Amino acid sequence: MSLCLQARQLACERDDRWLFQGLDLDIRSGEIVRIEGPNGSGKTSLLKILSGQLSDYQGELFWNGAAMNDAREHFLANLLYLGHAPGIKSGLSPLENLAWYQALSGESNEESSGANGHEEQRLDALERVGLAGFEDVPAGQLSAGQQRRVALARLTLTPRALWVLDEPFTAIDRHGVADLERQLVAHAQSGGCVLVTTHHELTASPLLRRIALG
Amino acid sequence: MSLCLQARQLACERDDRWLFQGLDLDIRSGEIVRIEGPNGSGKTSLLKILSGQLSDYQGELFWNGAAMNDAREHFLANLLYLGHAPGIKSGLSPLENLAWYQALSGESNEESSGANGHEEQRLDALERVGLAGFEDVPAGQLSAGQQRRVALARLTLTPRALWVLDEPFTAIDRHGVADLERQLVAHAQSGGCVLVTTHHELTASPLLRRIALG
Amino acid sequence: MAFASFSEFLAMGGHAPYVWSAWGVTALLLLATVWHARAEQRLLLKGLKRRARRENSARGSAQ
Amino acid sequence: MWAFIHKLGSPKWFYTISAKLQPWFWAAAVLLLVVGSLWGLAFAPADYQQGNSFRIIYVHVPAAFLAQSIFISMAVSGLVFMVWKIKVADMAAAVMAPLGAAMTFVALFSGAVWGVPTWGTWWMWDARLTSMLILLFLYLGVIALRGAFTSRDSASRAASVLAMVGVINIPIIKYSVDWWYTLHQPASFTLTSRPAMPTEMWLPLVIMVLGFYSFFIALTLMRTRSEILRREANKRWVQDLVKGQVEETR
Amino acid sequence: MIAVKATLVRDLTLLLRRRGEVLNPLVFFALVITLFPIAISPDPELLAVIAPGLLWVAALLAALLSLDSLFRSDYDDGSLEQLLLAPQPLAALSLAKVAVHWLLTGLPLALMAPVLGIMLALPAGSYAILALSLALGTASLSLIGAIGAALTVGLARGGVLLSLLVLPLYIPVLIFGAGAVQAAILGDGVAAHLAILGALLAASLMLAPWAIAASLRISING
Amino acid sequence: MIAVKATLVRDLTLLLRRRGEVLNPLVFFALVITLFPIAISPDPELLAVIAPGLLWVAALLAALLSLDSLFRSDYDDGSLEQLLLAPQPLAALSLAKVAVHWLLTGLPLALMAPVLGIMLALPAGSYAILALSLALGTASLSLIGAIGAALTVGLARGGVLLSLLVLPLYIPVLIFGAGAVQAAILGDGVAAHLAILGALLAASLMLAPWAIAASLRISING
Ligand code: HEM
Ligand SMILES: Nc1ncnc2c1ncn2[C@@H]1O[C@H](COP(=O)(O)OP(=O)(O)OP(=O)(O)O)[C@@H](O)[C@H]1O
Ligand SMILES: Nc1ncnc2c1ncn2[C@@H]1O[C@H](COP(=O)(O)OP(=O)(O)OP(=O)(O)O)[C@@H](O)[C@H]1O
Ligand SMILES: [Mg+2]
Ligand SMILES: [Mg+2]
Repeated sequence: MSLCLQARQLACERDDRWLFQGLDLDIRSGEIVRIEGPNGSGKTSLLKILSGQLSDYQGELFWNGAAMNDAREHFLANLLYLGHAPGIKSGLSPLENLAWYQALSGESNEESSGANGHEEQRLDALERVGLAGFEDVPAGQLSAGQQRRVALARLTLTPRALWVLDEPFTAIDRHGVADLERQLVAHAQSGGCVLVTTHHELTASPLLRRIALG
Repeated sequence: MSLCLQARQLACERDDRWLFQGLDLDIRSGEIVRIEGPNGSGKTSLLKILSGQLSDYQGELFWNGAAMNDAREHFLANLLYLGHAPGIKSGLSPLENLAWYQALSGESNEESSGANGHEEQRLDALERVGLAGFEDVPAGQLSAGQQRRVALARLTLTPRALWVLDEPFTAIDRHGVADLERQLVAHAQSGGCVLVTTHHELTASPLLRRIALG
Repeated sequence: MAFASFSEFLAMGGHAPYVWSAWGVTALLLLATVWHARAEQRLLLKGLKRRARRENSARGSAQ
Repeated sequence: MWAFIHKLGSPKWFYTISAKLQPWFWAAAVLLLVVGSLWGLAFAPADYQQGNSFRIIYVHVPAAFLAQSIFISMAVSGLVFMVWKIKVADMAAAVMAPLGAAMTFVALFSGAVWGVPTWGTWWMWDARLTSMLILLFLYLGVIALRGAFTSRDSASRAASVLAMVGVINIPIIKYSVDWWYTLHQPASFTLTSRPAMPTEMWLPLVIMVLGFYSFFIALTLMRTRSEILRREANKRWVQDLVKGQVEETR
Repeated sequence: MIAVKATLVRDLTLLLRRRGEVLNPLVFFALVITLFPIAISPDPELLAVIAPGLLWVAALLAALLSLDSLFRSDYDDGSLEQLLLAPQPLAALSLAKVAVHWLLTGLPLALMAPVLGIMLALPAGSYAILALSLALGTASLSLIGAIGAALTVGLARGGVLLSLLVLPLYIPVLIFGAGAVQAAILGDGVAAHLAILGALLAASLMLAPWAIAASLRISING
Repeated sequence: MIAVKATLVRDLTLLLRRRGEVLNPLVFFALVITLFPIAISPDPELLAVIAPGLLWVAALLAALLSLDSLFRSDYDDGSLEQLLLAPQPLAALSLAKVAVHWLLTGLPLALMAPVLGIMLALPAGSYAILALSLALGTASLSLIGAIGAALTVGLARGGVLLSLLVLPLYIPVLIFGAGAVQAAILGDGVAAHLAILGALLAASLMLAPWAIAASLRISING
């Protein structure tokens, strides 16, 4: 399955200042696209526009060749977005947080041997991000990096083709960063695509493409 | 003036798990001390204990040889703490945010040619962190990195000897990181001391000392 | 004409405070909105013109 | 069809066309208001029951009508803005709100003043007064909500949603307040059970109502034009227009 | 459907985990009701006359105040962004959240009101109607109020602005709710009042979810 | 002293920047007052009897609700941490914040109350006492309420919990405030009531700042 997110003549104005203008983008399966630029150059704004959260822009968006407005449902069903805020409820445990995201992604229970299979998946996902032993601690009592790891666990939990990640390395330690990089490459190799902003230096990979803003 | 923050037999327990035990620390003028450790190893907890925000610990703290409880006032007058949250009001402009911090630090107006001199200082500080032109935009409309830069502007604005910085590089771009590192070294060289946690690799410096947790 | 004289008109048959305050507040508010709208327009145009003139002269000096 | 609607909604087009319309509405407003005021204040006969205090009707009723009409116009503009993304509609809605609130206040104030000679009290919880008061709160809500957002786009859309929700509620509120009033109160004084007015009293009222509406349209056109300039200050056509004016004055 | 159920379960868990907070609107209700005799007069005859109104106003305020937090914490921690990006209809998901709000606020308020009615010397025979009218009415209040909560979730001082937006819209519910109790006291038929409350609820059930969804999208945008 | 002044200026700027938000408590006050006749009865004779109590309760609620935001935004964005680490006495700094709160909430409420008194058919001759008692009383309310606000600032659903903590403490102020207005209506001497309100204010001015400072420290620690 080949996917393709396109933008044509994208422009965004904030407070009478053009963040970018006439931007053409093609993001396809098998790619890791990194948006680069100094602070305030409009990376977050671009990701929000591409993921359909910000409607205050000019230009057109296409998903698999169809205009975004018509294809929005299929697009959302393939999208995983992680923003600056981790989206983790501090009153719920990591396990409960993931359970909600799993249900939100609309997975039907039949797929994998009932609710139990789902619980297994969640435990696995938490273990993979190094949170074994913290499954039932309220997320508010986790450290900054651990909270972000709960959000990152969603990457392996719900299989989505298009990952849009805004500074996913924030607060993650050295090991975690290396793991995450490997995960991004593996995802692209298996036909997914990744759109990422970060101020971290990514290790070079033939799949990596850079787009500079600002 | 030589400063010295000491901890003796420091221990902190969270949810029946010892984050650290029997920790002895000596932090003196002219040093950059980096606390290292993976996510959840207790770096933030340690900084909060050392800066007097968390009282849930065992062991003793000394400031210039005196017990912390007796020396708290002098200690606070020399401390600049930047935590995970930037402490910037989104409804106020960067200039107004800094004005408040300046007054909070108790600078008297006489020192530098009246209120006007202060305004100059604030503008300079903002320019030094690359926010020239954004002085009057409500801080809520700045990008993630720009908001953190407003907080970092305090480093040059209010002269304090002891800097306690929790992940100061979060969301800062490459240039900004290099600038900030230079600033830390300069501060240590001029007799200040810096206590910092970060997952970024710091360029080696003879002033740098590492303390590993977890 | 419902009144014999001007002073009778002003007296409004004993209801002067009511009639004139109601009419007065209404007139005041209507006039105030007009005044505000005009001031707003004038201020805006002034700002825009100043900007245009500055840009003009900037371009002029650059050439 | 689409092209036409969008042309209609183009700020530039609106700016030019409204320049032509505006003087006519101002002229009509001034003419009608002056004639209506003179007629109503000086020439209409006094009421046989209320005497001259009845002359308050000539500001009270037009203001009350306008207050309700403006809210409906605001909601319709909001709908147009949300459905067709026509920005001019939102600008018009934004400038209408304060005028609507002012008119509601005028209706309330003139009614309250009128109440003293006729009812002997400034205020009573009559159905119409109550629903007018609630209308004032609805206006204040829309204005406050618009002012609370920092992003203009969000402010516009939030205000539109609230205006639409409010306009659905206005008939419900009116109906329930009416019902509540008849439930509670013996109808000691009502606004409606007055004998039919003679023509000499009625005609100036019509003139005043028309005058108020012309005023509303003229003012809305004028302030929408300002709003267009404010929001489109960076657009090519505005800068050209201003440059033209600057050169003219040289 | 799974997502809707999961959202229901999640919000219930979150609220029940802090059992104290579920009680808060109830305690607020009780406290406001105790303020009135103190401020007005402890005379039972006077209180009996004004009791239906006071009970309804106090319950309405309690429901209103608890609304502010309906979407706020989701907004703050980024879950709301994720809710919007879910491939499920946002209207259904927000309806689930509103349902939880009513279950943990409106329903307990309705059940508790008769007890406070006793304190205000509410005449006997109107207790069942009081509870029923509150149960029906607070459901509409939750739905309408959620629109306001969604509109103000991104704003710093949402709390009081929310009241300003929402209170005028609450008036019909208040009229028919308090009217039902008064009719019950006077021995008039209450069927008409309750029928209208039901109609208001049906109308809000149809329209409010869409308005809530639209408002949430706006708030995320700004 | 500079820091105290700067905190005053900063908070004033923040609030005045959003002029609409200063009006919010006033509008809330007016709205709640509108609810009562609708819920109870529009009969002016009945309203006149209960007006002093209703006005005082509504003003108290308006002041209470605006309290929630007193420290919250400072807490959320980390400014409160910085306030605590400042070398100035925290009590003085928090007193500055409370003063701003009263200036922009309590004082306008007191000035607006007479207008609403007219609407509730409050007997003539008590209007000045109504405004005065509210001005004195709301100052105490702001001070006492700030303690509650400081204690609950770290909690997610503080709003309702705050009411719970603070309302019982408000009762003495309410008794003497509403009592003063009723005494004025009955033609009794109001001096005693006002004197007690003044004494309550003096006591809260002495004690509250320390309690606020201590509460803030507790909130930051958790
Ligand atoms: C604060 C007090 C008052 C308010 C808010 C108020 C409000 C209104 C409103 C909203 C209308 C327009 C109704 C419609 O759209 O059909 C109206 C009409 C009218 N009012 Fe008032 N009113 C007040 C006091 C009074 C008083 C004291 C009188 C005189 C006794 C009065 C006499 C009238 C008359 C004669 C009409 C036109 C009749 C009609 O169109 O039905 N009003 N008022
Ligand atoms: N308020 C709290 N209550 C209970 N436990 C907590 C609390 N805050 C932190 N902890 C626990 O203390 C441990 C250390 O947290 P801390 O925030 O100090 O880590 P850290 O080293 O700063 O990690 P990171 O690199 O992710 O910022 C974590 O495992 C966390 O679960
Ligand atoms: N809600 C908003 N309203 C107005 N302007 C905004 C808003 N959000 C962002 N901006 C402006 O848009 C510009 C780009 O912001 P954005 O968050 O996209 O930057 P970024 O590239 O993600 O920066 P960073 O590396 O710091 O995260 C900033 O200069 C900011 O001032
Ligand atoms: Mg960003
Ligand atoms: Mg940390």
